[in-house]
Amino acid sequence: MTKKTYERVGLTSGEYDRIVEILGREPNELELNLYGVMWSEHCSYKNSKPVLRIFPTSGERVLQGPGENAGIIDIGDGLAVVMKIESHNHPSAVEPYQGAATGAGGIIRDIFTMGARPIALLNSLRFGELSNDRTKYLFENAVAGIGDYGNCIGIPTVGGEIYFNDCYRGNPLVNAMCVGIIRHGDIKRGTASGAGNAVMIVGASTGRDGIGGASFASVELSEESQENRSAVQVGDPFMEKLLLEACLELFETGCVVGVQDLGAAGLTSACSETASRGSSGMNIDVSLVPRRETGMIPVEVMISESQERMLVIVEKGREEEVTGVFKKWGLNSSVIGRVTDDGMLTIRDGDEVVGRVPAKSLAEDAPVYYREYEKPAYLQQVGVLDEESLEVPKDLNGVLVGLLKSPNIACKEWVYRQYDYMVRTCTAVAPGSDAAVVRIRGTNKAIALTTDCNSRYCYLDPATGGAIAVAEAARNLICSGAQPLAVTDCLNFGNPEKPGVFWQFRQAVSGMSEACRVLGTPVISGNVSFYNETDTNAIFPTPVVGMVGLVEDTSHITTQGFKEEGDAVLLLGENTQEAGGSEYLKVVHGLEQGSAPRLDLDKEKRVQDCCLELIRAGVVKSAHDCSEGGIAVALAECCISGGIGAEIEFESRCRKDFLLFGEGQSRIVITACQSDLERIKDTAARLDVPCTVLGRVKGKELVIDIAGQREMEIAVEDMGTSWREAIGCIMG
Amino acid sequence: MKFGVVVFPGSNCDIDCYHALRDVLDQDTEYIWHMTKHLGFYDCIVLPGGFSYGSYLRGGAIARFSPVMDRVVEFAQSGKPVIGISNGFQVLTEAGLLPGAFLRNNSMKFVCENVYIRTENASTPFTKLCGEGQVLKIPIAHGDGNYYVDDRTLKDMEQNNQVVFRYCDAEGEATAESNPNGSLQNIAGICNREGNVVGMMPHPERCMEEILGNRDGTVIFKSVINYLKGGAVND
Amino acid sequence: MFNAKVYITLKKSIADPQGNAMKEALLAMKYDGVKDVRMGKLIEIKLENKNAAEAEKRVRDMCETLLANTVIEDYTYDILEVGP
Amino acid sequence: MFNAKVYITLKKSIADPQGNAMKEALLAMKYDGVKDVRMGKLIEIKLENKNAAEAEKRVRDMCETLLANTVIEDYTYDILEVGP
Ligand SMILES: Nc1ncnc2c1ncn2[C@@H]1O[C@H](COP(=O)(O)OP(=O)(O)O)[C@@H](O)[C@H]1O
Ligand SMILES: [Mg+2]
Repeated sequence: MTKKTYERVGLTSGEYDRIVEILGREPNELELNLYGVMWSEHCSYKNSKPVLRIFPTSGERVLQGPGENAGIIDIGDGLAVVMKIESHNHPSAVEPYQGAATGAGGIIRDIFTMGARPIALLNSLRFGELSNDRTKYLFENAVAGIGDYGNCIGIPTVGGEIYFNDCYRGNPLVNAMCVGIIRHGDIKRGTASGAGNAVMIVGASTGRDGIGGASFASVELSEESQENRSAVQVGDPFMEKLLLEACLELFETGCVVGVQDLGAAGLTSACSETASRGSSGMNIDVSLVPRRETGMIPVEVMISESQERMLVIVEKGREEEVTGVFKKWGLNSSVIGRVTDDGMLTIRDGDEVVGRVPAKSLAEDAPVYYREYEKPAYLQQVGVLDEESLEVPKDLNGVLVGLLKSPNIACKEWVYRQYDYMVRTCTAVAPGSDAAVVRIRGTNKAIALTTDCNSRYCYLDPATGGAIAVAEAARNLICSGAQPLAVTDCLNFGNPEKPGVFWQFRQAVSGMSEACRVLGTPVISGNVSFYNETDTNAIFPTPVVGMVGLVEDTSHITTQGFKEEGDAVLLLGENTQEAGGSEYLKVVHGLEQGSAPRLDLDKEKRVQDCCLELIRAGVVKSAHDCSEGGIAVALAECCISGGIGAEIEFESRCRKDFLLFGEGQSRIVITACQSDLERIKDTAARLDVPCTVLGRVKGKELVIDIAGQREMEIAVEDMGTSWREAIGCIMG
Repeated sequence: MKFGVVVFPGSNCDIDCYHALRDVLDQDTEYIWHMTKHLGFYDCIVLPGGFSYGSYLRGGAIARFSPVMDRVVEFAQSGKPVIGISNGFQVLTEAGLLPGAFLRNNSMKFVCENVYIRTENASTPFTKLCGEGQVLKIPIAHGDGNYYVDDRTLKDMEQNNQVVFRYCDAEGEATAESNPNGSLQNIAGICNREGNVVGMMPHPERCMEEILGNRDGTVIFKSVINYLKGGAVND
Repeated sequence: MFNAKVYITLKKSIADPQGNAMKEALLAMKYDGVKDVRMGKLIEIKLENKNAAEAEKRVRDMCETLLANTVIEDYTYDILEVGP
Repeated sequence: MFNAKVYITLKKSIADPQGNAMKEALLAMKYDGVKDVRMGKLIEIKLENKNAAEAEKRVRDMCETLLANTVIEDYTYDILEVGP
């Protein structure tokens, strides 16, 4: 075998030698391709595995941690929530509409593969600055792709986040998250066991589309991948809707031993992973796989990434039950092989054996790399911020409006009105507050959902930035009245073979892990996306956190908008004067510099506990955390959402601009009836949480005094218009 | 009294309509599978929203050839109440039970939001409890909701009082700004000549409970329940 | 075997939001000679039929019943024989 | 003045969900000779250009930049001169 051959499938000579050792012979062309896709970073996590072990993954409520198609967390009453997030960055960079759509499609399959009914979608998006035409095109089409897929299949897209930064210009990020609900007893796993049981492929037929997709996700984007067209797939949400209903109906028959969706690396990964998990083997015949195109050779069938397909392992003798259910839904289902007990994945084309390798070796024996890491040099320069040289702006009203118009802070309604966030009639809090809240039918409970990550903090300090992503997600859930339960994460980074990138990766994971430990939210599923770079430019480290929380009683559901004239406005936590990494520095001073905001996790935990206790006690009328844009923007958002003004007074002697727009952590703005003030202060004191009355809800303007001086005075309606229309104006 | 909610492949508001009728309004309700060739006994049939057949080709174009649709047509022709919501409305126009057709929203984008609609005809089975001119706040969620009909038919429809709802602002004015999709004359809902078949783009089943923040949709279904209770006038 | 190409266009009297949007986009891209854009559908159908007349009848039927909505759309088609 | 008809089709290797659904629908409606259905777009453009060569270049440019998504679609066009 020539050197070129293994390089063509993305393997190194070391990896090739290892394969020869495993097989005791040279692999044939088909076998080599199987290793190529399965040992790619995307499928094998060969570069990230040792680092991911740092994450806390267990907890009382964890029913399924990482390692399956999705994680599962108990919410009581015999019910559980299934969750997972996944990246579709590279396909979306090439074809944003279909890339994003199939991203949504893929993550939905991961959820119903577990036996769960998908009930909500979220997403996390990153693009370059909107001044660029290509960026507008990517943004517009990725949003439409995500929206159309979810809308058509009838799963509400209830939340997400979007940031714009030049570092994403050539390599946008499209991460999709899905959440499902399941009874404990109904959980399915991706396991093939019981020699003689049938291996069936169900759903769409197989074509050449997406061939090489898995390895596609594991290489840097080059001019060439613009040409790499067959790697783009077209989503078919209608087919997936049928597949979803058919699978859930099928699971009720009890004939299913195991099930796995066909995602990256298609049949190869589904067969080897299920067999490997079940410590068994599998004997399949590719000629039995229904095809959409003619002339496909076995290797193409094995690695095709055609969408909307599933592999189902069925009890021997009950194959017809499967066929019956799928027929009812107008779908294909075919027996393509049998489970064996020899541990081998044997691939036949009719009678001829065309490949035979140990199933485990594909799924689990990819080499693990302990990459070199080194603190990157750029941190030296960006870490310092000469605050003295920055002038305090005269027109603070103008600064606030400028921030409200910044696409990173502006209202995302332009996006989410393209998403059907109401279908299933369970969305109690729609997009636009800190977290979405979805009620659980048949109970008094609800779950709160969010995705978060400020990647600028991660760029300045990946450990702190990673921790803040977790803390902010939890804070958003708390503000909605939920107890944070668990995390699914999507780690978007550059090329891990670069020591600087790998350092960022390790730091971010360790920061996230510490925050997860302190806040009691184990990581139960996730995804790693490396090689997010173009030419020489890597993206900011972007470890996106998806989090789910439990609202014990729907009466606890809380939103960010101010509610009633006369209510007291309070701050849990303390104002600081940290300007580093803020949107203010970027928008007004053109700087992405300084230290990321400090995060004291114990204090964060106390603030969150305090807020939730007060919400559960029924004394909190609105709650909103301070994030991008600082306390001024947080107050403005409370005013806009509530359609009512406020009079605020700060005592602080901090620098005015840093006080108003700095992004110090662990702060939540709440409102309450004046008569509940004492009770709130007592609770805060008992929990050792700073609590100050900032003012009261009043009138049609947001008025802010600092140390007795009137500093800001601005009509809620004007702020609302600037904030609401900013993105629409840019998009035209 | 029994309601039937038709399930086409790709329907996705079927469960919402079912829930609204059975759980919120406590009505006997059943799903009707699209392959059904013999309809059981129903008093009212609901064609739900969603994306029957993916809304591929055109919304409702393929669904209208489902076997169940022959039965729905007979049911409608017998004078019993039928309502099509969103994609269900599209199915009704494709099937010829209601006039007109749908174009892409003039914004070219799918739109999901609360809108206001004004009741223009309060005498259909589904609007009997609305006052004439009553303004309801009801969400829409569609990409092809831009209603079109030719001039002659429109005149006819207006003469027969077949426009049931128009998009309007909170005060009830049918302005251009309050039209979310470019529909002709702000039309949001219509009925057939006889008034027993109603189609509407907004989703009343999405706003029938306090926890969803709005209960304006209730009046649509309460109307038909009331109508059916009030003695089988048309039977 | 026949290859049919069915062309479906919005009736002339009906405003075409998609075509308009495309026209605006083209003008914004400085294709200034563009006077009008109309958006339609092209449906390609492979069908097995004994003879051309039968194939044509089939295609016309398909257009009338399913492919076009004659309230808003017109259709035309080309049919090509492509071997047995 | 020129009338251009642009035909946009999905590349052969790419799955066509819409075409598939239509094929199934036609078969269910007993159009049993139907072997394959593919869904594409027809874009009609009126444009003012000095000469045919220039018009053609324009149309090709439009296809490449806006009308077709060349990652997944192919295009062809016909151009007809229709008077001054
Ligand atoms: N891509 C998106 N999809 C759906 N909703 C979004 C998206 N981006 C933002 N939103 C919604 O807009 C609101 C504000 O988002 P964001 O500013 O990120 O909130 P926070 O700072 O509290 O995390 C949230 O309700 C969020 O779910
Ligand atoms: Mg927040």
